[in-house]
Amino acid sequence: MDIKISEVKLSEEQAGKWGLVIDQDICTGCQACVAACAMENNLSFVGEEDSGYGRSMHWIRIERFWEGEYPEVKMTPNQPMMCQQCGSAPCEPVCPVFATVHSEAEQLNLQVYNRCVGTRYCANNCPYQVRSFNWRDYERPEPLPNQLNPDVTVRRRGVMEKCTFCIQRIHQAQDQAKAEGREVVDGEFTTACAQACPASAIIFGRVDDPESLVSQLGRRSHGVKHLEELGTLPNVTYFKGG
Amino acid sequence: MFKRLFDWLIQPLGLIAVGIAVLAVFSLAAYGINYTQQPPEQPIQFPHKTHAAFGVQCLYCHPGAAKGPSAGIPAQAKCWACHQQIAKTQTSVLLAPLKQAVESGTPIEWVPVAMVPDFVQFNHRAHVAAGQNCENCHGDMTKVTVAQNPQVFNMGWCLNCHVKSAGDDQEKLVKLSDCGTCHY
Amino acid sequence: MTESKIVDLLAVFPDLEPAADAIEHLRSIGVHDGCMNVISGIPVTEAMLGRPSQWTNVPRIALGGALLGFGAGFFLAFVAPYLYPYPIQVSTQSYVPGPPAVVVLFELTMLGMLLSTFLGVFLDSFFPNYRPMKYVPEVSDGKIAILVECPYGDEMKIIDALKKSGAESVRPAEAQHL
Amino acid sequence: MAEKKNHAEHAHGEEHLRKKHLMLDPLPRGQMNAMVMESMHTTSWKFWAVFGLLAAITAYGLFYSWGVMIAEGLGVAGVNRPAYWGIFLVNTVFWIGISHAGTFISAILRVFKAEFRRPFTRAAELMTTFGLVQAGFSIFMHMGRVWLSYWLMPYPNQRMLWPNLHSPLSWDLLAITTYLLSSTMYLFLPLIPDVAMARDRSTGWRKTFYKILALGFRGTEGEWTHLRNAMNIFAWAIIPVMFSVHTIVSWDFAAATRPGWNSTIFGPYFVVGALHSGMGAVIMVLAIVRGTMKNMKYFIRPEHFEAIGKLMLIISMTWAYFFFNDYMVQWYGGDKWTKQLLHFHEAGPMGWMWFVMLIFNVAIPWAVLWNRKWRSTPWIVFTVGLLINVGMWFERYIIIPISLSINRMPFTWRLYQPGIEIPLGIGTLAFFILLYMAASRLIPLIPVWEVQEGQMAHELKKYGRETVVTVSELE
Amino acid sequence: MSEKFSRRDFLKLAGVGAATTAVLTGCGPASRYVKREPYMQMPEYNYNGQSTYYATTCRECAAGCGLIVRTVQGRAIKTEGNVNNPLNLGKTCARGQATLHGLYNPDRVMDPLKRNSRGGESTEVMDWEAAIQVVADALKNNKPEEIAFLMGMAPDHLFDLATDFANATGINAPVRFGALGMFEARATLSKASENLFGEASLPFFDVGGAQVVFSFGANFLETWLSPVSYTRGFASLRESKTKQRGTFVQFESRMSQTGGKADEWIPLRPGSEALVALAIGRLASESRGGPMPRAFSSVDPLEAASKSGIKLETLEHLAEMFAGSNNALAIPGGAALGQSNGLAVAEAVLALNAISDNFGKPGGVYFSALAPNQAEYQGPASAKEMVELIQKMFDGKIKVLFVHGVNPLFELPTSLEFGGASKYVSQIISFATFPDETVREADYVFPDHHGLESWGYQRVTTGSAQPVLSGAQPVVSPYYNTRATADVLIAAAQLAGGIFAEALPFKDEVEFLQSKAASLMNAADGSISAADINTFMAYFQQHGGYWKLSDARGIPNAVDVLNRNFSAEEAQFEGEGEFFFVPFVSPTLAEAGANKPWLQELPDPTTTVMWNTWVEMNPETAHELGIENDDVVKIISEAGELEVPVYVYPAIRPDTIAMPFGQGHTAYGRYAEQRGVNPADLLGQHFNEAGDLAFAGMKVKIEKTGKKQPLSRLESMMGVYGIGLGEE
Repeated sequence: MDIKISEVKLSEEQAGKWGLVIDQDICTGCQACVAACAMENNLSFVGEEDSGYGRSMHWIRIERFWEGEYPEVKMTPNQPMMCQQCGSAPCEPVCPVFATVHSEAEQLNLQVYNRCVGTRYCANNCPYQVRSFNWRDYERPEPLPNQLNPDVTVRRRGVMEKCTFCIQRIHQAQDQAKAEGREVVDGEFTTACAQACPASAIIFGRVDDPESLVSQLGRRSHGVKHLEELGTLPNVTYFKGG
Repeated sequence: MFKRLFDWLIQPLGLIAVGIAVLAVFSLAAYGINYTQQPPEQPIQFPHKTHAAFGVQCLYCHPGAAKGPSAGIPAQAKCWACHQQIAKTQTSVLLAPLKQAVESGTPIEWVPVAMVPDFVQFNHRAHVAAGQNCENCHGDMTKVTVAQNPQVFNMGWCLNCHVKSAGDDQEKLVKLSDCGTCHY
Repeated sequence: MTESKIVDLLAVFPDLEPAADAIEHLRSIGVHDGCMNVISGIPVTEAMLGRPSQWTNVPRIALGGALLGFGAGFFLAFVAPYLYPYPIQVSTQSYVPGPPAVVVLFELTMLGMLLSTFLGVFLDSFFPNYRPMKYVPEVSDGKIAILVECPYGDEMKIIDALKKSGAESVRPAEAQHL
Repeated sequence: MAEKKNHAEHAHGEEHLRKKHLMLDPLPRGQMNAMVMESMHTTSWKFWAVFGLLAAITAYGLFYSWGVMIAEGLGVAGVNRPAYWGIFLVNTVFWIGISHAGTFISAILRVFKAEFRRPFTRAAELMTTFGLVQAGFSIFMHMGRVWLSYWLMPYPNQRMLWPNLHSPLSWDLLAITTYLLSSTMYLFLPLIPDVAMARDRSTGWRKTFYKILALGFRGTEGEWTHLRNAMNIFAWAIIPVMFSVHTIVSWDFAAATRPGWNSTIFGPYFVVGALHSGMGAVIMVLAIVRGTMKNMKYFIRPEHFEAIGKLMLIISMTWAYFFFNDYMVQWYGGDKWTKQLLHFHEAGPMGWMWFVMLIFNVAIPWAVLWNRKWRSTPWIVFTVGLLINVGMWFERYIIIPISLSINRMPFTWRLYQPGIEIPLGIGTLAFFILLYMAASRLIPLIPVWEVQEGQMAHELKKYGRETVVTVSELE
Repeated sequence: MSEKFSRRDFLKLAGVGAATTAVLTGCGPASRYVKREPYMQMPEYNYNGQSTYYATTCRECAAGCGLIVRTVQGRAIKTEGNVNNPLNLGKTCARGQATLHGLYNPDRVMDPLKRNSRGGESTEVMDWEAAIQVVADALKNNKPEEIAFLMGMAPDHLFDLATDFANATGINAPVRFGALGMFEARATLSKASENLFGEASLPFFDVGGAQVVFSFGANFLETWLSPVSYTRGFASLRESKTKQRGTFVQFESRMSQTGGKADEWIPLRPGSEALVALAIGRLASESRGGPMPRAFSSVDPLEAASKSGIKLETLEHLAEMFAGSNNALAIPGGAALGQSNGLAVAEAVLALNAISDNFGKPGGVYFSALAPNQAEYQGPASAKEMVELIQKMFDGKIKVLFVHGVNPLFELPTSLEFGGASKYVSQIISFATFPDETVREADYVFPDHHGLESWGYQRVTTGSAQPVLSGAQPVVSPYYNTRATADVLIAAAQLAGGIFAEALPFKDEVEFLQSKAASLMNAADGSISAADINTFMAYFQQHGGYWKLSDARGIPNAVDVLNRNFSAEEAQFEGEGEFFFVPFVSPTLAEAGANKPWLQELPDPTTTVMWNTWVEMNPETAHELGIENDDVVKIISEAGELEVPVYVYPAIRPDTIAMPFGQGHTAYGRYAEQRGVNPADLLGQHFNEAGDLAFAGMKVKIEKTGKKQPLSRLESMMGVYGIGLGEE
């Protein structure tokens, strides 16, 4: 194939395309996002033993810690943790078969399930520990498979998976917008977690559009990007609040 | 020279080499046969040829192709809408399953031939919108009776066309060749 | 050439010294160095026997293999990333990553070199070769055998020379299955 | 010193002065050949009992368990989040480490003309090849979809996809493949003359077997020249390959953005670690071979153990040096996660392992190997070698699953408990021994021609009052 | 691939080819053929591969959140909140998301069944004609007063149907019960409201509009009343463009998830809530100046401090905070009300609101808007009323019991002896969708559709300013051989004839719904209106219900509140033991979520435990008793005993232990059965003055068992608690 490729060089400051803003002050830790994600993305449930052994398939988890001791004990603000869709992701270069690559079109970290051979190097190298591995073919007895989302591949054993920012919704919105001859409007669609969140603590949108809601929220002064010091260029901004 | 080669070939190592070569040729042949494999058995020997000859448009029976991801197999009610007015339907042996299905209210079990694997998220609409004709992928239906798959829908085949249609447009190429365009 | 009778002898010597003497002797009666071959159970150098240097292609083949390996590495490291009809970006690394390319070049060069060295031995020595050959098994017990295989006029003279130099036995060489 | 006293006592007896490890008491070559042949032919019921047991363990531990794991998924193993890598990778690194000894002994010692190597080069090289086979098994076991492992190989395909050469795992594949092929070839080349010797002394199926393996080698000048040239090239070229393999293995860890892993010293540290465990394994194998196989007491002597023991001591010191280097820099860096990890190594639930590692890898070798008598005693060095191997296995266990337990997301920290890895690991060990046992009865474990060549090259010469060993420049 | 398409000789060859192809293409499309059944008659609004969205109502709890369900080719794929529904404004909780795992649960009741012996496994499949005959016979062959309906808190339309039916025929008025209502202490709230404001209504607390929120035990972010709506309120308490970040203080002995979000968590001694509330009232009034209201005058803050275990300074600081804001709000709820003095607590806390006089003002206390078509607030039965029903059963006054939407054998404490009483009922007919414990004790089960397969409506009792009637419609056709209970009742009534037939003069459920909705058709201020009922019902289904456009919350009449006397009595605790026992509803499972695998897999928000029950214990207590995480302890109350593993929980009083309610099923499908324990088994027959169960009014003993049962946690014990990291 003699097709020319112009080498795309990413600059350090390059903004991503899609991003999340998470307000930990109003996140109540209710797990609605976790359930929504599971339902949208065909996540397997793994049962008591495996889930207690660090094998649960949550693409998003809500972290909380404790500060102080009784009676001055405080629960730290709930911290939903999902793939940060790094601009410079440590998980990508280590995959020997290009199963996790950077999407030039959507500026996301892709996980190509059918290419994955299961070395799990990406998960080791993910500073956020947000990748889940299909340790087994987890059973979904009939008729539970009726619920599976046809837009999302059902993963089998031996494959790594992770949050995709609901890329199927991104594609669907873009496809719809294109069919109608317009651009995707901010807020036209959102990820499953953001859509479910009763407190609206998760907001999804274009971070490269200064007018979008996420950009506006992201410009508030006290936002934090986790482990930014590693140079991962994460696309999720956290507000601890308080 | 030839004798030497021959001598070498009858050595055990030479025989192994011969074996590998034979196996390779055999596999290639098998692959070739498989490539042009027979279509699956269908409940009705549906003649696409005949329908196309009557001027029935693809999108009449498969309207989903212009509207969404799946082109779809028409409901038997759609078949019946025309066929109940055609006298031959009552008598034809080939059409008996249709008649029976409609009368008994059981669905006809078709076997789709043009399939992509589960891990490929294919959308007809985008392809139709981009000006692709049905026959570009599905072959000329005016020539076939039972639908056949003219090519293996593999990734190289998809990509070839994607890259070609992007042409010099870098942005389009990036969009069309992104892993995440089809795999998620 | 065709008129001359082929002398085909296998002489077995108990040690290195007599063998070296025999070679000298043979040479003196006009047997060409190319017509003699020494078979031994341990490597004896040409210098020990006073024989001309043996030509070997192994280093050249190794070099060629190294170049081929380097070429393969170059292809993988520098060409293959541009063969994609589409850009594959990982992290912010460039398509042709520098340090990893060095690793790939090194490994494939070494692989090419070592594979071809190995093959070189096969090519140079015509391995594998299971046809009948002229050989005496005693060489592995420390004997040295000299194989004379040449068009030559006087067979007796050669046998004489070999015997005189201390050959334990001299017999017509016969190819046999090893 | 005792040495001096011996001098005085045996000033006249040449036989007492010879360096035994140079084997300056040559037997007739035919006899040596016969001894080696005999050692190959001799099997007792004990041999077959052990062989059968190991075969059963291999069948269950390696093949059946692996089949189960392929069918069920990696869930039957103990890997989890965050310890995505477990004993499989520990074993991979361990076996690659073992494999380093063969190359070290036969290539480095050959290059440096350390003459005492001759009798046991093959025994060590066999370990290289068989060790790498186990490493290969271990690394393929570890893959989630091993049936797609061919995707790691570069080959033209309709997807127009090549492997990702950015990934240390791709380098691993290249390096391990290169090393496995090279070491197998390097094992094979010097084997040809010995197999030819065996061919001349065998009948029946063995004759056919050796005939095929000997490739028609006679020992002509040309054949020897090509062989020697090739072996020379191999001896030099395989050394950088060996170093590269374990360095690249270490990059699997060092290139990752993880606390405790991201260390520049990992390359040499791993190489030395590999040699450490490799030499330990060599000495164990030699002790067993000497003890169980017929006629081996002639070829493998306490003096050989003594020489290897010295090497082990040096390597142990080097390992300690690198370990301290790594520890010091990580400790001084002060990164909170690294600090947490170092603390976890020592005081965590598996802290005992950290101390055992140091005792086995440093304290015991230092305490034992300085003594010439002790390091000449087979059972002592065998024990030390065993402990070093345990210690080095612990070292890898600490670096992989234990270090993986601690990361930058404390919410996910979790311990690793091995599952089916245990039968699989035992399976690789059994398979290694099984292969070795089979090989010991199929190919000459002693490179007879090399020993004979050495014996020819060495001589005793008297300088003044003393008789010393000299080596002629044969090669 | 092979046997499907050809049996020719070259098959073997092709097999090799297929393997090659599979290798070359990476298991390409050629490797398999499947059969597809197209629609027989495609709905015209549907295209292959495209989603259809239906509005309906969530039935996981009784709050009545609107859902939009995405369906593809007749399969329900995903639930989202209905953006138009004023209650949840497009949001859902985790249970709403997981409702699909109920719909497609492998353990649903698939056919009408007759159980051969109560409690036994063996059943016979019936057909629906026979089933309806059974119901008709039950109606005909018994005196009306011997027939009773026991119903859940949802759906409302069926309750209305049963009520109408009962009123017309003279059978017992249907009793509604739900464990959520019991743990929310709804009866206490409405009773307190009646006592204070003269109206037995359900108060609504405008958390979002407040500046300072004091919650006494109300776990409004989890399961309390309407968690989605209250969470929205909480979000605007914290993040609002128009005002400062509000402060939130939670008073409870065990930190709930709601308490975890509080700025200050005050671990008061259980039972002292009323005292503390009044003390804060007193101190706040002092801080505000002016005459001391009579309500607070008799309280001694010092005594309150010592009895509650809160420092006086803390009380003063809290009082200042409360007094300092014009927008302070106090909420009573949850465990604070489930004590012997629960009513007093509710009254005292409600009285606190009088200090900032927030009644009927933004950020204050309202009466929940009554749903359209609703004349007055109707609460579910309190535990006491359930005891009355159970007594009737014991007395043999009830011959036939119809059960729908509730699982009394699981949800009611064992000590209330529903199980024992049911033996005196000659015929129990359950309409459950899932084979729960009550189904196992029922003679017949005539399964209702799942909520997503059903018609109906649900009145929104609280949470929305506007009156809302959430509408339900089937989003998929019934998966199993189930039938709507309303249809069964209507058909049975017709079959029974006489007054029964007259009482339900409908063709089917839909006609009944139309009759109920008819009055809304042209009502003023409605979100939809139509000229004819069919159009109206179409709109009703399309929009997911009907709601008024204006705020209809009631304003409590609180003139006299501060001049009343309030009891500062502490609660009485029953049982011998050193620990206060606080059961709470699992925020993820609630009372009926245990059969949904993904709800089981959701970590509990506070402990991150999945798939099990635990008991929470203060680290200090655990240390003293020599108990570690995952040690199984025996908890003994006067009513029973349980064995349960310990979760050492840093935010609970040392004299208190807490357990989640939601697990411990003995039936209810493979994901729920034999998993965890049910804390209701420990609860005794004790009630507060309003008749609600004093579920938090027990004291229990703890015994070590020496067993260990590791709890499955999402969190890392090492990373979060430093357990197993080694000594520093």
